[in-house]
Amino acid sequence: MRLAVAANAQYVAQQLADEFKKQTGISTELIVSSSGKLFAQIEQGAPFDVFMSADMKYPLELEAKKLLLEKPKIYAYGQLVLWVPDGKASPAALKDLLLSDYTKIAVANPQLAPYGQATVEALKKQQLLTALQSKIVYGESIAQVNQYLLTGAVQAAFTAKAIVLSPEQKGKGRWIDVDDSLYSPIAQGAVLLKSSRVNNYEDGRKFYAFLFSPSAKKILAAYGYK
Amino acid sequence: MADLQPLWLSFKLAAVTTIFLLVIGLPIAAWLSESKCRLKPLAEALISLPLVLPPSVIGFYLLIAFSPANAFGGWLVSWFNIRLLFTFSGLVVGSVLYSLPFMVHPVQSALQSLPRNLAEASYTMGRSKTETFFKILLPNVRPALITGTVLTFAHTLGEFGLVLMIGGGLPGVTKVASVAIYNEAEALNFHAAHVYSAILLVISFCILLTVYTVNKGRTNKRVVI
Amino acid sequence: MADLQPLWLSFKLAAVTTIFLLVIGLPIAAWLSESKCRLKPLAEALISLPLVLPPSVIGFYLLIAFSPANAFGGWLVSWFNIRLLFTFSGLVVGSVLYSLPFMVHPVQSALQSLPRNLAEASYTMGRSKTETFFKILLPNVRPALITGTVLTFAHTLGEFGLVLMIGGGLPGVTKVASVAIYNEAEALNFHAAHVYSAILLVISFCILLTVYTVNKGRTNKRVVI
Amino acid sequence: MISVDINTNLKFADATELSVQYQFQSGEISGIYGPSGAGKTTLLNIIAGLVKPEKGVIEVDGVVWLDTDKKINIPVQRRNIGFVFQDYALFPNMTVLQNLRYAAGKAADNSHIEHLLTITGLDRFKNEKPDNLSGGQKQRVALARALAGKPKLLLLDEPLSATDHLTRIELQQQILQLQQEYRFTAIMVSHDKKELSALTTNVLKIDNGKIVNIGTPSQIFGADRTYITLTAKVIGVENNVAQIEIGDQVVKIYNRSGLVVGDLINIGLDTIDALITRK
Amino acid sequence: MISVDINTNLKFADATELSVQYQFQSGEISGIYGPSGAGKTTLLNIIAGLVKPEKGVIEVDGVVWLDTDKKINIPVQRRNIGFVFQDYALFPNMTVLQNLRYAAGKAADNSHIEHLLTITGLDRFKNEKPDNLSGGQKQRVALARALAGKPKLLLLDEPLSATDHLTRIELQQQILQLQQEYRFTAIMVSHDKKELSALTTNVLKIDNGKIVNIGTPSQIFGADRTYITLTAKVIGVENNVAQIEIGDQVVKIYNRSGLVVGDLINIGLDTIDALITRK
Ligand SMILES: Nc1ncnc2c1ncn2[C@@H]1O[C@H](COP(=O)(O)OP(=O)(O)OP(=O)(O)O)[C@@H](O)[C@H]1O
Ligand SMILES: Nc1ncnc2c1ncn2[C@@H]1O[C@H](COP(=O)(O)OP(=O)(O)OP(=O)(O)O)[C@@H](O)[C@H]1O
Ligand code: MOO
Ligand SMILES: [Mg+2]
Ligand SMILES: [Mg+2]
Repeated sequence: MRLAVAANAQYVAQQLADEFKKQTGISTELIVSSSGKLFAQIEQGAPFDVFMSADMKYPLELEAKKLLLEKPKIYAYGQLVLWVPDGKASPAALKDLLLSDYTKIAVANPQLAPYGQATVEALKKQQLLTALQSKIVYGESIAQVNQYLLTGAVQAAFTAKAIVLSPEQKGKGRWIDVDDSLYSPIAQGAVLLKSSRVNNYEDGRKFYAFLFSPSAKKILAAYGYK
Repeated sequence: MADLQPLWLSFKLAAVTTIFLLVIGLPIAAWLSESKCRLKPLAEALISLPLVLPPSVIGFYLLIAFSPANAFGGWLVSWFNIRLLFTFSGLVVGSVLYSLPFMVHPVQSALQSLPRNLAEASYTMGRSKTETFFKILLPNVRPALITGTVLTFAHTLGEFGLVLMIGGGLPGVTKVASVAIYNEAEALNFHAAHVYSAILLVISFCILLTVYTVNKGRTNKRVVI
Repeated sequence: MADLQPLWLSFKLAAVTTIFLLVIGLPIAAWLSESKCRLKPLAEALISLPLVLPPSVIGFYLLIAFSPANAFGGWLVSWFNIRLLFTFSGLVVGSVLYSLPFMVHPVQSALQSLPRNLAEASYTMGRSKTETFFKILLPNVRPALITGTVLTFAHTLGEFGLVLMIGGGLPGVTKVASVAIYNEAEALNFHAAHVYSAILLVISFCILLTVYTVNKGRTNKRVVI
Repeated sequence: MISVDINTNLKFADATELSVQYQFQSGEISGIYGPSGAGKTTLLNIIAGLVKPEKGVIEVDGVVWLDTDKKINIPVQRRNIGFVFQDYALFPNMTVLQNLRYAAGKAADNSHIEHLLTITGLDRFKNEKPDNLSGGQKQRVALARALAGKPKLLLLDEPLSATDHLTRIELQQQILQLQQEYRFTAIMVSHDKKELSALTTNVLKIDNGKIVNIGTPSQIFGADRTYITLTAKVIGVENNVAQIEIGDQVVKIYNRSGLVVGDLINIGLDTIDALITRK
Repeated sequence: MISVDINTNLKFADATELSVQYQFQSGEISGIYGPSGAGKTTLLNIIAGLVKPEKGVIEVDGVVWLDTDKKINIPVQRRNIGFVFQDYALFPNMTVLQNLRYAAGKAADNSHIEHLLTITGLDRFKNEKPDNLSGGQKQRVALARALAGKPKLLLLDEPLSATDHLTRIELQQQILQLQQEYRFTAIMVSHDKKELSALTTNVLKIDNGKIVNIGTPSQIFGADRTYITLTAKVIGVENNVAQIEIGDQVVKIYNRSGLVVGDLINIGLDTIDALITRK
């Protein structure tokens, strides 16, 4: 069965797929891309079964286009973190970003990525946005923001907690939580696609059910999702 | 060890696209090089036009065009049962469209620079335009033909935005090396991305080096000292 | 109404890149066309190599190279105070590297097909290699020069992956039209995306059509009937 | 018979009109003579079908090749011609032999091709590409190639101008012989009166696009009155050279016509470019 | 004096050696004569510096241009030469006038260029591109262009082969006149004995890459014994044509040397390509 997944959730999706296989013996192909691209492809009949988006905008849009078998459901709430590379003292608060240590700060494009939107919201609330404006560079997605940080192109990045908690990235740099009162919740929706009916309907439905099962919840929580 | 299938797919796509472009592009180049038709500049401009939009945007528009829900895509399915979305054939069609100018323009410009009486001499020998083209004109623009072929091949290997958009990155079907590298890089598996890139570069480099070495010593310059 | 700044940035980037490539690419093409050096095929292969990787991957490697945290990028900053990440200059450097083969190869292959005694005749007149190149050789490969220029210009307009990677999408600095179109399409603002695409296409089409119309009637074919 | 009646503008510099009405004899070699820029090459191009005149009719042995009024225009490919281009137009991608084979087409007659290579002295060079040949060698390839397809109509645009004296005379003989063997019709542009005198039965003299004189070579060139005729006696023959006695002077001539010792001959000499010294 | 002593392989077909040792006189026109493929063009290319011989020395008026042993090799650009290429090598992107201007360089002498255009009869065509010219017109552009820069050394590779008789003779006169005016040294390849006789003071005859004869034109061509000399009287002069009487025949000659009525002259005629008819 084919699982289309937004880049921020790619690690956890892999873990979920592994667990799903253990339980049902059904293997899962992951197609990782940005939510927007996946949306456009699904709209034109891409042969995916389940789509894990980074937000609720695309799932609702798909529903409006009558491409779903069920109403979209929220599988997790994403958490925003501030990530800095090794060798820098971790900032105690967001306002530390004003220090000259941080020449460039990566933020996901708020127009496209829910994490970017949350970042802007948080910075605004702390009245830091204008002061930091000249330092900010935009990544197309959370994934690019991460690349900017790991390649040393920027000295700080706002990313998803799921990234820094993943076994793959654990221990790289330091991070602090962004207080979740500073931004509206990042609701991430998953959908069961109509195209699944010609594809792997049974398997798709099973995975979709599994995604909202307690064992999946546990895995999601381990990646910092609420 | 990295999965080698995306690399194999990439080379297959590049090869098939190049072959198609030789078949389609050369007649177009031939026509453009000798046509005095008023519409010629229009045709030339149209051929270069796809370059102007980013591949992912072209891909987006092709996605819409090829969709069975829309007129063209629906027609393809109902009349020929051809599906171009999320299939290898679709990638070929997209790449052919996008790389067309890389094949057509270099060959066309070289043909235009040939002395005209080469073709004329061949005609006096009773040879048709087609035969003249393949036996006389084309062999005499060999460097340009190689340029066109290499640019097309390399560019298709490196094509990404378009392929991702209309291919959907399905493993074994449309997930070519460029998509795989991109995915690995997005997953922050820089090591895997480096490995893919390195293999792609090494193989391509060997191919390119072979082509250029075989083609060496074909300059018509005398050693001027 | 769409914000026109990205379009303006795109054309600026394409123009600057094309100019740089004329300056850098033509001498390289000249050298390659007449060199009998053993390393020539190597140089030719190297020039084509960047094409093989998707622009976004090239962008990724440039990101690593230009990053102030790394040797080269750090050296650029500390010695020359040049920053290539998230700046317009960086986009130019990247585009120049990536589009190099589009300028070099067509011109080189055309130069190789020129009769050698054109250059020789010019030398007997006491003219230097440079003067011969610009006054005799280049004007006689005009179609190829136009091909190279058009391919470079159009391709840079449509460049996206690389620009996105090392540009950082800064409005007015590095957010070119291709990025803007992409963003709008991903944000489901299809209308804005269509408008940008349409403007880009129409302007480019006019430019291309003008170039090809002006250059028309330069075929050396006689009307054979 | 090849009857030509055409009118067209020579487009460059000043718009002179090329206007020729003439009937070339079939199975013979006709000559075209005239100054540089007169329109000789253009006329051959029109007969070949490479250039279309604004107005005109060309009829070859009863078949209409061109009639601008009736919109008839047989394409060059179907005219079965051989053409020696003034600038050779050899195919650079093919060796000498391949050039000839290509011209001969599918029904290539190998012994014919070998023969052509031999008489043009190109045997040693048959595997060379044209770029590696000297000027005269290239021109000989162009001649051999035009003959390779055994054309019905041979159009020769100064086919021997780059060859040396002896080669030239030998090739003239060979053209004559081949023409007698295959009976093709030929039209030859040349600046060399003696060449035209030796090969052609009639000459068309054009200047500035117009016919200025028509006739046998001796009528045409005799009218210039630059010929003197002397009487001589053959006193020796050796290969294709004959020794003759004119008054008290003994000189050599090229023996084209199988002279034998003792023959009395008339010898015509052109004085236009004689070497003059005051006494 | 241009002393040439070179050895090199003619690379194609069979590896013949081109081996020439000769001293061309400064301020005069020398000729090179020999069959097609002998190595004439290659020799000019070597003197010009366009081809480097395997071994050799070239010294021009005391300056060493080439010495392969001492690794001296003055680049072609600094040799101050004019070159008429056998296949013209005109610049297709430039008009006739621009071709000449380019050759003349910065110090272009406009009246000189105008003069060259006039004597080569190219005035009307000066704004045409070479592709629009006839064969003979192109060749005349090549000649004018080689002279445009007032070179010290002029290398002419069959510079008049595509021109008609009268043009040819006129241009020969013009070359002689220009040479007398500017006193350049010239080396001319030609297949035309009369041309070499009229223009050159000495001729180098080569065959198969080797010198086979050296001498004045009459020594070289006299040795062929194909010349007869007749006595004649000038009976009329009109422009550049003279009428002469030989025995009872009256013919025209080209008046190169300012003959006047009543002059007695010797007239040398080449019999090698005479028109022969049996009595
Ligand atoms: N390709 C061409 N297109 C148009 N006009 C031409 C072309 N070539 C030559 N002409 C012009 O037409 C006239 C006749 O040219 P043509 O080549 O027929 O002369 P020609 O008699 O063959 O001369 P030559 O003996 O010098 O070869 C010339 O004035 C020339 O400028
Ligand atoms: N570009 C070249 N490279 C190598 N060899 C050549 C080249 N051109 C000619 N040759 C060979 O060298 C020999 C001499 O050629 P060259 O051009 O010097 O002859 P040429 O005396 O000028 O003859 P022609 O009177 O026919 O022009 C010929 O056998 C020819 O095949
Ligand atoms: O849809 Mo994403 O996770 O912002 O790339
Ligand atoms: Mg001609
Ligand atoms: Mg020669």
